Amino acid sequence: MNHLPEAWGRPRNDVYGTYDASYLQSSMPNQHTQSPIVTGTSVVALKFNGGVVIAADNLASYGSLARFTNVERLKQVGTHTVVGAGGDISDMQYLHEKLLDSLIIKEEYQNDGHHLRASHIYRYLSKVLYQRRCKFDPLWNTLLVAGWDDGKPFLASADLLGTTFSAPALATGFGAHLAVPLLRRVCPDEAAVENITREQAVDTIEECMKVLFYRDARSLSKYSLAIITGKDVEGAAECEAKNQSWKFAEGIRGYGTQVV
Amino acid sequence: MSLPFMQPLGYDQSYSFHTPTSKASGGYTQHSFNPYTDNGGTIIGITGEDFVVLAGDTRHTSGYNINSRTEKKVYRLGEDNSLVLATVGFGADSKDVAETMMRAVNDFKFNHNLKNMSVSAAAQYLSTFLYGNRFFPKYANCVLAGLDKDGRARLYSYDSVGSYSKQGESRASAGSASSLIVPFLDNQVEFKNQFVPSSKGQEERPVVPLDPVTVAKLVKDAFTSATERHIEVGDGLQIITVTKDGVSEEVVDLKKD
Amino acid sequence: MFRNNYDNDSVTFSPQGRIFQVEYALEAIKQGSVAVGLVSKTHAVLVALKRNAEELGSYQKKIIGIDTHLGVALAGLAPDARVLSNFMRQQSMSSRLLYNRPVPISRVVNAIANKAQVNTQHYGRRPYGVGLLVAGVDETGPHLWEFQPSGMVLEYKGAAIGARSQSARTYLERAFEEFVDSNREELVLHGLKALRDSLAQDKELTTANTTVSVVGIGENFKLYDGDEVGEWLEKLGNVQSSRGGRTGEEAVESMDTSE
Amino acid sequence: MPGFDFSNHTRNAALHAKGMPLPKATSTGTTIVGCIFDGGVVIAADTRATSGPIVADKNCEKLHFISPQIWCAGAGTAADTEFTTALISSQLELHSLSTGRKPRVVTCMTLLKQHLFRYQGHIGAYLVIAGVDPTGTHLFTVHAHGSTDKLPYVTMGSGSLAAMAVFETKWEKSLTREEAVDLCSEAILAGIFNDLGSGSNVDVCVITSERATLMRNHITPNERVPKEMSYKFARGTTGYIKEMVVEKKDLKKYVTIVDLGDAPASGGTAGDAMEVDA
Amino acid sequence: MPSSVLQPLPLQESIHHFPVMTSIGTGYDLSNSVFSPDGRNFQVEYATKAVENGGTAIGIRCKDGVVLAVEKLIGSKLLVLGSNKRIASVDSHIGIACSGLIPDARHFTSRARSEASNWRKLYRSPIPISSMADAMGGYAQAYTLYSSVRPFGVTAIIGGMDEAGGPGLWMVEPSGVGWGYFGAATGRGRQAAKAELEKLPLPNITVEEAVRQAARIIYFAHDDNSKDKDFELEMTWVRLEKGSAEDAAVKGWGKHEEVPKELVAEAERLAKESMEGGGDEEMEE
Repeated sequence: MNHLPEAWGRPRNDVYGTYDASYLQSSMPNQHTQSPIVTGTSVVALKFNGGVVIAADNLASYGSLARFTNVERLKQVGTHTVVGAGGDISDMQYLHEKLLDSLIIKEEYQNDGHHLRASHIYRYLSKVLYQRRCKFDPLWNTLLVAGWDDGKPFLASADLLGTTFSAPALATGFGAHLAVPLLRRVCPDEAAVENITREQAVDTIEECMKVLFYRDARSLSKYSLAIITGKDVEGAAECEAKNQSWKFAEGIRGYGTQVV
Repeated sequence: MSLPFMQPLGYDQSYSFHTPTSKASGGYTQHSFNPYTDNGGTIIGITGEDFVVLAGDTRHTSGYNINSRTEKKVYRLGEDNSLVLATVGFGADSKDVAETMMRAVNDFKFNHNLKNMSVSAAAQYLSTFLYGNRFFPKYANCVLAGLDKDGRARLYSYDSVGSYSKQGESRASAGSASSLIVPFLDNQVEFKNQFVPSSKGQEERPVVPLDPVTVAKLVKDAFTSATERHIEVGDGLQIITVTKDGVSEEVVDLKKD
Repeated sequence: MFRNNYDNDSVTFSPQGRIFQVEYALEAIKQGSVAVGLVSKTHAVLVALKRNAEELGSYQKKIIGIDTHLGVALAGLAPDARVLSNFMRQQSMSSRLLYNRPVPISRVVNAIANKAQVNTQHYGRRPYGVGLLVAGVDETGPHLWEFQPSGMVLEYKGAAIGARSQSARTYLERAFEEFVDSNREELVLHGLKALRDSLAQDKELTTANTTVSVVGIGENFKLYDGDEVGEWLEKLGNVQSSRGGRTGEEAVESMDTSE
Repeated sequence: MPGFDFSNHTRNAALHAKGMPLPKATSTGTTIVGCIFDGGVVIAADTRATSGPIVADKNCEKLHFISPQIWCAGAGTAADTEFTTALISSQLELHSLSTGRKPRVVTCMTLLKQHLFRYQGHIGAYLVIAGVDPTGTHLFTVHAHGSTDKLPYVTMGSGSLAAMAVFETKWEKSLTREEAVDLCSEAILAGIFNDLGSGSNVDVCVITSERATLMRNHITPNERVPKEMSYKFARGTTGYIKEMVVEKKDLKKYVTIVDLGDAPASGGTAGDAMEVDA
Repeated sequence: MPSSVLQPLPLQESIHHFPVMTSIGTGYDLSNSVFSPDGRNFQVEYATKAVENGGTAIGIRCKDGVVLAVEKLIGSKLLVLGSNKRIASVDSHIGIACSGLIPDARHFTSRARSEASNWRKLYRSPIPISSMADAMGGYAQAYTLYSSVRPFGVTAIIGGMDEAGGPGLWMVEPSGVGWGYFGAATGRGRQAAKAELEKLPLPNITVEEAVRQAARIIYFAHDDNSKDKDFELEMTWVRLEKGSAEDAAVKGWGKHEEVPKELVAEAERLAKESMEGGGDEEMEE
C-alpha cells in the first residue's frame, strides 16, 4: 500500500498499466465520493503481554495544508476496543460518530449481558467497508481495531476495499513503511507478544510516532495514544513526540560541493 | 529535494492531490476508483487416491509491503465434513467467497436434515456463485477439494468467473507463483514430459496416484522453490490434508525475505 | 354461533382488554404433542414426543436445529414453526457473518417475538399458531426460552408446552432445584421423566416417538433421533416413573415391542 | 545535444495507451544505505534483483567499484546502475591520471549528477556514493534526475523507508567502525525482511583513509533449506525422435574447430590496493 | 397476556364493569377508528383495560434524575429471575417502563429506539425527552386511526434526562395522549401508587431517595392489588454519570441504567419493613 491515501484503491500502474477509466462509463453520472479530501495519516499499534497500544497523531491535512491540528483519530468503542482511522476524515467521522455510536447504543440497550468485543466490532467494520466498496462508494479509510478480546490482545486491520488481515504489529499509511519495521524488530511474530511488557510496547510506539514525525511530511508531533488491557482502556490525548534529536543536521552544509 | 524518491517503489509519479478524471459521454466528470487489488500469495492442491492436500502460503501483501505473515488462505467449509476451499487473489473477495461457501454448506446442512453437502454439489455451487458475479467478478482464484461419497479425493479449480471442470483434477495451483508451480506439478504429478526410460521416448510414463508422503514433499518443495523466486510468496505454509479419518492442518515456516 | 363478537380478528379488543384471536392461537399449541425443555448450569436440553398421523406414516419433526449453539422444540402448527425457524437461522447466520459471533439466545428469541407481535396488531394477518421452546448456549451460559404466538417470550429454568404439558410442568417445578446443578446425563433424564409424566396412560416413550437434543457450554447442539434415542431410554428404563405404576423392566419391555 | 533521441516518444506513448506493454527491465528493488563513522564511511546493500515480482538474481552485487577508495551502491534499473558507475569510474580514472591526484568523491558525485541530469531521469540510477579522499570522508546520494544529497546517513531504494526507520532510531553522532557496520547491516536487514523488493544477503563495504574493504555476503540470513526430494530423472526419461552418435574424428563435418594451443588466459587479477575480505 | 384456558365471557360481568356502556353490542365498539354516537372510541378504551390488568409501573422525577420501577408478576417459579426485563433502554439517556400487553410494549419500545436512532442520525445528538414523548404519542395515536390495526394495549412511562430540560418524565397512553409528570403510575396498582406518589415532595428529592420510595410504593401497590401473586421488583434510573445532588435541578444528558443491586436490595428491605410495620409512620420517611 502506498502511504498517500490518494493512491489507495487505485490500480498499481506497474502491474496493471495506467487505469483506463473510460471502461467505467455509464449513462448516469457517478455521484459517489471517489477521492479523499481532508486526510489523516498513519495509525500504529502493537500487542504486548496483557494488551494493545495504539496511537495516531492529531493532524488532518487538506492536501499539503495542515488544516486541523486537533483531530482525534482514535475512538473507544464499547469497553475494551479502540478503533483508529487513517484516510478521509469525514468518512472517519461517519464511521466513528454515526455507525459505531449507534452500534454500541443498540448493543447496550438490550441489557442482556452481551457486549460487542473487538473481534465483533472488527468484523462489522470490515463488512461495512467491503459492502461500500462493492457499491463503488468506498469509505476512504484504513482502520486498525485494537482491543482485549476473549482473554487475549486483539489487533487487526481493514481498508477501503474491505481487505482484512491481522498481525501482532500493524501500521497504516506511511507507518506501513516506516513504523512496521520498527515494530517487527520488537515483535516479529505472535509468540513474541508474550515477552513484551506494557512499558516496552509504549516505548516502541512512542519511538514510531517520533520517527513518523521525522519522516512523514503529513504528520504532527502531537498525537493520541491508547492502551487497552483486560481491565480497561487508558487514553492519553495530547502526547508529544519525545526525545527528538536533530543533531544529524549539525555538520551539514549544502547538498554537494558546498563546504561552508 | 528528493522528489523522485519513491520511484524505485514502482509507483507512478502522477499520484498527487488531484484525481485523474475522464469525461464520460454525457459530459459529466467521472472519477475512477479501482475496487480491486492483489494481495499476493499462492495456493496448490494435489490429490491422491483417497486423500487430498490443499496448501497455501500465509503471506499477505500490498505492493512491496508485507501486511501479515500469518494470513491463512485455506478454509474448512464446516467442522464435520471433508470440504476444503483455498482462495487467492484479492484478499477481501477471497474471504467473501470463502464465507459465502461456508454459509452455503451450513444452510444446506440445516435445510437437508443435517446431511452434508457433497463435494460435487459444493463444486457446482461455487461455480454458480462466481458466475453470478460475472459482471463484477470476485477477484478470487479458487481451488476446492473434498472426498466424495465413495471416499475418493476430488479437486476442482476455478477461474474468477466460475469456469471449472466437472471431472475434477489431480493437481491445481493458483495465485502469483502459479506459473512457476504448474509446470512442476504437471511434471511431478501428471508425469508430463516423462517417458518410460527403456521405451526410447515411445511410451509415456504411466500416471499412478501418489502416496501421502510424496505429496507432502512435493507441496513443500513447490513452496520453498516458489519462495526463492517469487517475492510475494513466503513467511509460512499452511497445509491441510483431508483423509477418510478427518482433516488435519499443519503450518511450517517459509523464508521471510 | 360465535361466543361473542370480539373474537373475529386480532385487531379487536374485548371490553376486558383481551384479544381473543390471540388467545385462540395459544390453544393451537395445546393441539400439538408435548415438548419439554430444561437447563442446568452447563447444558440446555429439549425433549419431545413425536406423533405419527397414521400407523404407517412417518413421525413428525419436533426439534429443529437452528445453529451449532441453538435449537427449538415446537408444539402446534409445524408449518408456522418452519417459517420461524428459518427466520431464526437467518438471524443466526447474519450474526455470525456480520459480527463474528453466535447470535445471543435472547436476541434471536426477541426477534421472533417482535415478528409475532405484528401479526396480533394488524388486520388480515393471523397470529402464529405454534409455541416454541428455544434452547441454546451463548456467552452468558445455557438458556431456555418459551415463545408464544402472542409475541410473549419468557426465560425459564424448565418449561413444557403442548398437550398434557401440565404434568411435565408439575414434574419440573418439583425437580428444578435438583436439575439446575445436574450433569448432562442427569439433565436429559430429568427431561425424559418430565416427558413421560405427560404421556397418556396407554402410551410409552419409544425410540420412534421420542426426540432428545442437548447443547452445552463448549458442546455443539446434538439431536438424538430414532435409534440414537435408545441409549437414553435405556438409562431412563432403570428409573421409577414418578407417577408410579410403571417399573423399569416394564419400560424396557415396552421399548422392545416397539422395535 | 548529445544523448537520447526523444523523437519516438509520442509514438511510444500512443502505443502504450493502446495496450502495448513497456519493455521490462531488471530492476534492483533494493535497499541500499550509507553511514559515516569516525575514520571512514560504510555502505551496504541487499543482494536481490527482481524482474517484476520474479527474483532475477538471488545474490547480485549492488556495491560498485568507482575508484580504490570510492564505492557506489546502486538502486533502480540494474543496467543503468552498472553502466553509469562503470562510465564514471572510467572518467574518474582518466581524470585522476591527467591530474596526477587521487580521485575525489565530490568529483565523482558531480560527474554522476551531470550525466544523470542530462538524461532527465531516463537513466534509472539511484546511487549512494561513499569514499575517502584527501579532503576527508564523504557520503552522497544521487537520484536519477540528477539531484544530490549530503547527509551523515542515507538510504535509497524500495526498502529505504524500512532502513531509514532503523537509522532514525539508532544513529549516533560518532560511531566506531564496528558500530557503523552493524548499524548499516541492521538497516539492510530491515529492508530485506520488510520490503519485498529486497532480499537475500547483506553486502557491506567499509572505506577508510587506508583502504576499502568489501565484505561480500557479510550476513547470509536467508539460506535455502534443502529440498525434500531429489528430482533426478532416470536416464532416458526425456523422449527423443532420433539418435545419432558422432565421434570426435567426425566432428569437423559438423562444426569448425580452431585449435587455440596453450595460450595463457589473459587478464590478471592483480590491480589496485583493494582488499577483498573472503 | 393470560395464557390460561379461555373463560366463557359472562355478559353481565361486562355490563357490571361498564355501567355506562350502553352501546356495547350496538356495533360501535367492534372496530377501531369508529366513534360511537356519544363521541367515544371504544376500542381505545378497551385497550386501556388491558393496561389496567398489567403489573404496576411507576416513574418518579427527581431533582437530579428519574427513577422507573415496575412490579413484575411471577407466574411460575420456573421463570429465571432477573431475566425477562420490563424496563427498556431506548437510547443511552432514556428508559421506558410499560404496563399492559408485554408484546405490544416490546413493539412500542422498539419504535422508540428507532425514533432515538433517527434523531441521532439527523442531528448527531441524543433526542430530548419531550420530543421522544411527542413522537411516541403520535405513534400510538396512529394506531387509533385505522380499522386495520388495533391500539397499543400499553401505557408507557418515558423517563430520561436531557441537556436542556434536565430530568423528564412522561406517560403515553393507548389513545396517544401524553402528559408530563413528577410522579406517574400505571397498571393495576396505579390508584394506590398515585396516592403514595402524591405524598412525596416531588421533584425535590434525590434519585437515591426516590429509589427507596419507588420500592416502597411498588410493594404497597402490590399488597393492595395482587397480594396472592409473587412478584419481582425491577428498577432503573437515569442520572448524570458523575451524579451530583445539589439543590438546583441538575441538567445534562443522563445515563439510563439498572439501579445497582445493593441499592435495590436495601430499598426492598426497607420496603418490606415498612409493610410489616404498617402504613403511616413509614410515609414520613
